[in-house]
Amino acid sequence: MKCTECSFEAPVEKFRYLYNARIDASISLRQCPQCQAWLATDELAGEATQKVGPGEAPWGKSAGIEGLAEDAAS
Amino acid sequence: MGRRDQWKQVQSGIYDPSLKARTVEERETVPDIACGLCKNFAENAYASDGRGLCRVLKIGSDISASPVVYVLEGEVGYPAYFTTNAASCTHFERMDFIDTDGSEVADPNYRRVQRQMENKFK
Amino acid sequence: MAAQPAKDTSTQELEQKQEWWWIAEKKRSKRLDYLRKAVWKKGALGGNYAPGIKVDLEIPQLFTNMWNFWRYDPPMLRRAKSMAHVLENMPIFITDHAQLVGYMGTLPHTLAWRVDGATMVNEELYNEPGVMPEPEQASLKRVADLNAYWAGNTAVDKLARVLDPEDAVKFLSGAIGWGAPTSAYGYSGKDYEFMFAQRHGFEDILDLIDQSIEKAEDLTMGNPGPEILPVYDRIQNWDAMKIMLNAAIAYARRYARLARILAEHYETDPKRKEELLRLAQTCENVPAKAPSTFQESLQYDHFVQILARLEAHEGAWPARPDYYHWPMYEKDVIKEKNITREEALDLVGEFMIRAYEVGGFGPRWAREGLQGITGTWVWTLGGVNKDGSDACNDLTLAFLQAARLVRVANPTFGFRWHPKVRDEVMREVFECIRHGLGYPSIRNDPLLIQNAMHWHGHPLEEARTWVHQACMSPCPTTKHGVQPMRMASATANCAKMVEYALHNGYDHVVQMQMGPKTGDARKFKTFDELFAAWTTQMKWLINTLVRTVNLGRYKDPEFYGRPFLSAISERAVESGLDVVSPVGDRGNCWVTGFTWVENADSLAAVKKLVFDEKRYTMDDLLNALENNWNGYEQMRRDFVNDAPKWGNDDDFVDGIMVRCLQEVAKHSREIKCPSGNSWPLLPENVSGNIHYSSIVGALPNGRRLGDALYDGGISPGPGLDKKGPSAVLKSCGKIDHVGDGRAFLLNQRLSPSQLAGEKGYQLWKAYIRTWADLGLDHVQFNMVSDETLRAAQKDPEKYQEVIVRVAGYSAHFVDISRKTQDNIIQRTVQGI
Amino acid sequence: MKYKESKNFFPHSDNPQRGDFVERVVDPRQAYYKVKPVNADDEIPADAAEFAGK
Repeated sequence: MKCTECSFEAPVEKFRYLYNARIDASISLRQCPQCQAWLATDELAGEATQKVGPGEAPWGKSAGIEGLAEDAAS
Repeated sequence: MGRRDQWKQVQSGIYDPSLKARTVEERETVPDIACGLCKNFAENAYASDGRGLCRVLKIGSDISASPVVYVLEGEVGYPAYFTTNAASCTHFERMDFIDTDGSEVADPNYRRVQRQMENKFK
Repeated sequence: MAAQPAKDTSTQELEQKQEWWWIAEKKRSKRLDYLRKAVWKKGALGGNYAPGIKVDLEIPQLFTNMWNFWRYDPPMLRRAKSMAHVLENMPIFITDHAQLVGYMGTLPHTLAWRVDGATMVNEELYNEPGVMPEPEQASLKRVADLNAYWAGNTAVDKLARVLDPEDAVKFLSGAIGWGAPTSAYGYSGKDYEFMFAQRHGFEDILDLIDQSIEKAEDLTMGNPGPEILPVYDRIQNWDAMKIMLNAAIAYARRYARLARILAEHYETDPKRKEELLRLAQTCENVPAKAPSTFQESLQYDHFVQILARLEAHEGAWPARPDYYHWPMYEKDVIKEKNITREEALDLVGEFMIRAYEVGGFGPRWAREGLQGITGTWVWTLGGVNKDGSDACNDLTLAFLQAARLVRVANPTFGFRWHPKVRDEVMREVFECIRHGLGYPSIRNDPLLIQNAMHWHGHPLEEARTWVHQACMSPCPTTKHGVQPMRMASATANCAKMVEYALHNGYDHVVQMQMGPKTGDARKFKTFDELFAAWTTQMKWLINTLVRTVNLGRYKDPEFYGRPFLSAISERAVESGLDVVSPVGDRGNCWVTGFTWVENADSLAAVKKLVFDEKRYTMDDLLNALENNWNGYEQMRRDFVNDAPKWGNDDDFVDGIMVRCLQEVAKHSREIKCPSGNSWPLLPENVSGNIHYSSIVGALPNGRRLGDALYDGGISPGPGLDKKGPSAVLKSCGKIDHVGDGRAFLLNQRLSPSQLAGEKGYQLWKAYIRTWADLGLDHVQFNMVSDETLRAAQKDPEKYQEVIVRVAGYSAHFVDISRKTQDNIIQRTVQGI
Repeated sequence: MKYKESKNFFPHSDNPQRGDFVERVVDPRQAYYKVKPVNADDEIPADAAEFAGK
């Protein structure tokens, strides 16, 4: 896997595993041991897809039915 | 040795408050090759005073002895502190990245949040 | 400085944007606004204390000096004399505009340090970044000297020496439980019936003690015999209680003197002068005498809480303020009209603020498990009177209204719902939830009273006095029902049960053989073999914690002891025993079950995919788990998505959940507390699910080492409850909330836009009706949108005041770690 | 300067050799009055806040 920020390359498990985005999705957060950026990682493909900053949710809405709840209110 | 005696030995290795005699200077010193800088050190998440267990060496080891005693089989890890001098330990492996950010939570593998560790990386 | 609302933004606009914190600022009095902003926040930000927060070294020094001086005294007397010295000599302060006083440190920004609790905590404090008062070098030297004095002599050190060494090592591994088995760090119930209902001021209690001593002396000065021998110790204990009560009266009068000096020599504003003189009078009267005004009632209560926290690091705040302060509120506000309702609201708001500012230095595990707060101050509102009639009153409403004005994250409220609660009260409860406070939690009063009688034999009238002992567990406030020492150390990291069942009792994270060797799981041929291993690990884990706690309780009068708490507890005042002695305690214990639901989801996944459908073998599973699912992503997804998950009204997994709970409940009746009562399970998490995230290994529910565990109690896994709120309630309704455990925490997220307006209230009310009909005992709500939470992550300065319900407590969103924040955002927002 | 010589010192009526020393403190969040019990004849430490009141 290659860090999208500093291009550090190593097997995926060398990137510090932080936590999942959602347990039922294959996106997780890992940390680059070289530049320490938090990376959204596709665990199925073993690829870093992007750096993740505060407030960013590369996996979308939390649980999938927030939209439904909003509809109900409108 | 009976069960109780075996565990007593473990207990005295891990939890004996042998910190009594330490001076401020001793407390502040993190050796350049210290257990806290090693990949194989797992920090205790209950007593975050910097104690932990080695993931390679087992109880009965002694890295301060001369010659060093290595025990690699056993049911409990070798107790160490983040400030334990590991200069003589052949199993020392320096970590690529040490997390000193105490605003996140326990991570025995990566995190070292003691003030002395923060200072070491300043 | 935090961002300010645009001056011209109308309340209506702010309501639409759900920026309730700005509305609170607009609506509250100038006094409340000042006092709320004056608070130095003592809760940790994630695991770190906020900048500017310092440890108080004066009190530990004063205490240690005297503790050393009185070294030949028995424990209770020695502690009382040392504490009296602290109370006489510690600096005290009065904040501008304050009408209530008392803090457990010497300055507003200081954390109290319980120096005689545990060497490991003292050592942690020495190593802690940022908390040493300036000049740092001098403080480090002082702490090193204090630590050297206490090393090996603290309450935990003393207990560690008598515990079985195997239990001690495993308990202190950090893997299976937390807390400290000593009243130095306990949750202490208060005998409110004795102090408030029976109206005993400290001078009244001193009279009672003198009478008891007189009676005891009839024995010690009479015919010799074995029966009089224990009485000598009791007289010493009574002496200790008297020292504490007198010191407490003198401590309060130090505030009275300061207030009077300020009024007479410094204050120029006549209105403030009057307030200071009233404050002086208040502190003259209480706690010496029973309160005679509403202000005195609150001040008496606050003094009791502070004094108890100067004596021990108390991790909880059991209280029922609308019930015990109602007589004085009714007198002053309603009958005699001595103060207006607005003035009373100011006092109530300040009463909450005074609790919010309280903070002591806690070890890192406690900070991480209770992120953003310093303890679980869950105050109980509502409920019934001893005769079963509705106990809600105008003060209940005042507390709910004041909470929306001061918006503190701690204390929070637990509301005892019952069918007779008036609509007017329910609307106020809902308004707090709608304003995003995350509290009150809703508790099913009739069911919990029944539960208290079932598990611990509390008589009906006693059970009806219950308050939240910590986040969740009901405990009475009576002579025999009150619990002086509930130790958090019977808090089980339950996910380890299934982890150990799969790894033959070995813990790969802490590198130790922890549980019994229940066999190589690779060789298990049936689900029942796995379940039997799980049951053995479950019993081992609970037994290890409970043995430790039981011994801690039994030895506490010797190893720590509570002279002040004894002095305000009827049974200790009567018996002369330290109140932490189990004698006279009915026994109201529970095992807090952290990370519980992972067991049901993991066992169900193995049953379905390995034993029933045979899609994977146990070898496959163990290989994947040992590799933390690395390289097994597709298989991991199958274990998440193709196995049924708790909270979807699916009998396959719900049946396993109930079976697990019933196994624990059976064991709960086999193990006993020092009073001979049972130890039921109470699943809930606080933020222990985050603390343990890198300590619990990979599990068959699809989590990896590092992932947050589920948010707790019987709450479904975040995002895994896909069938809507009714299915969640139906799953939970399959549990017998009386016989299967002590209480069951349920987190739910609701949509603030859906629940706007009258329609929103009616929807919520109907939901609560269903919840009650299904026989659930607890539910609490987060009603803050993803949008706001994500915005708060991006721009924390602007969203300093956003509050969320974590689990069993609320916290400011900006004070919890990123992992915790994301875990809350992951939770399903239910449309109801 | 000794405590007893300060206008911020208030002796106890029963023991004039002991008393309270009142300080006004303004920290970044709040203003408050602090009091500490002291011996009348002890020296006021250099870091004691000077009272800025009337």
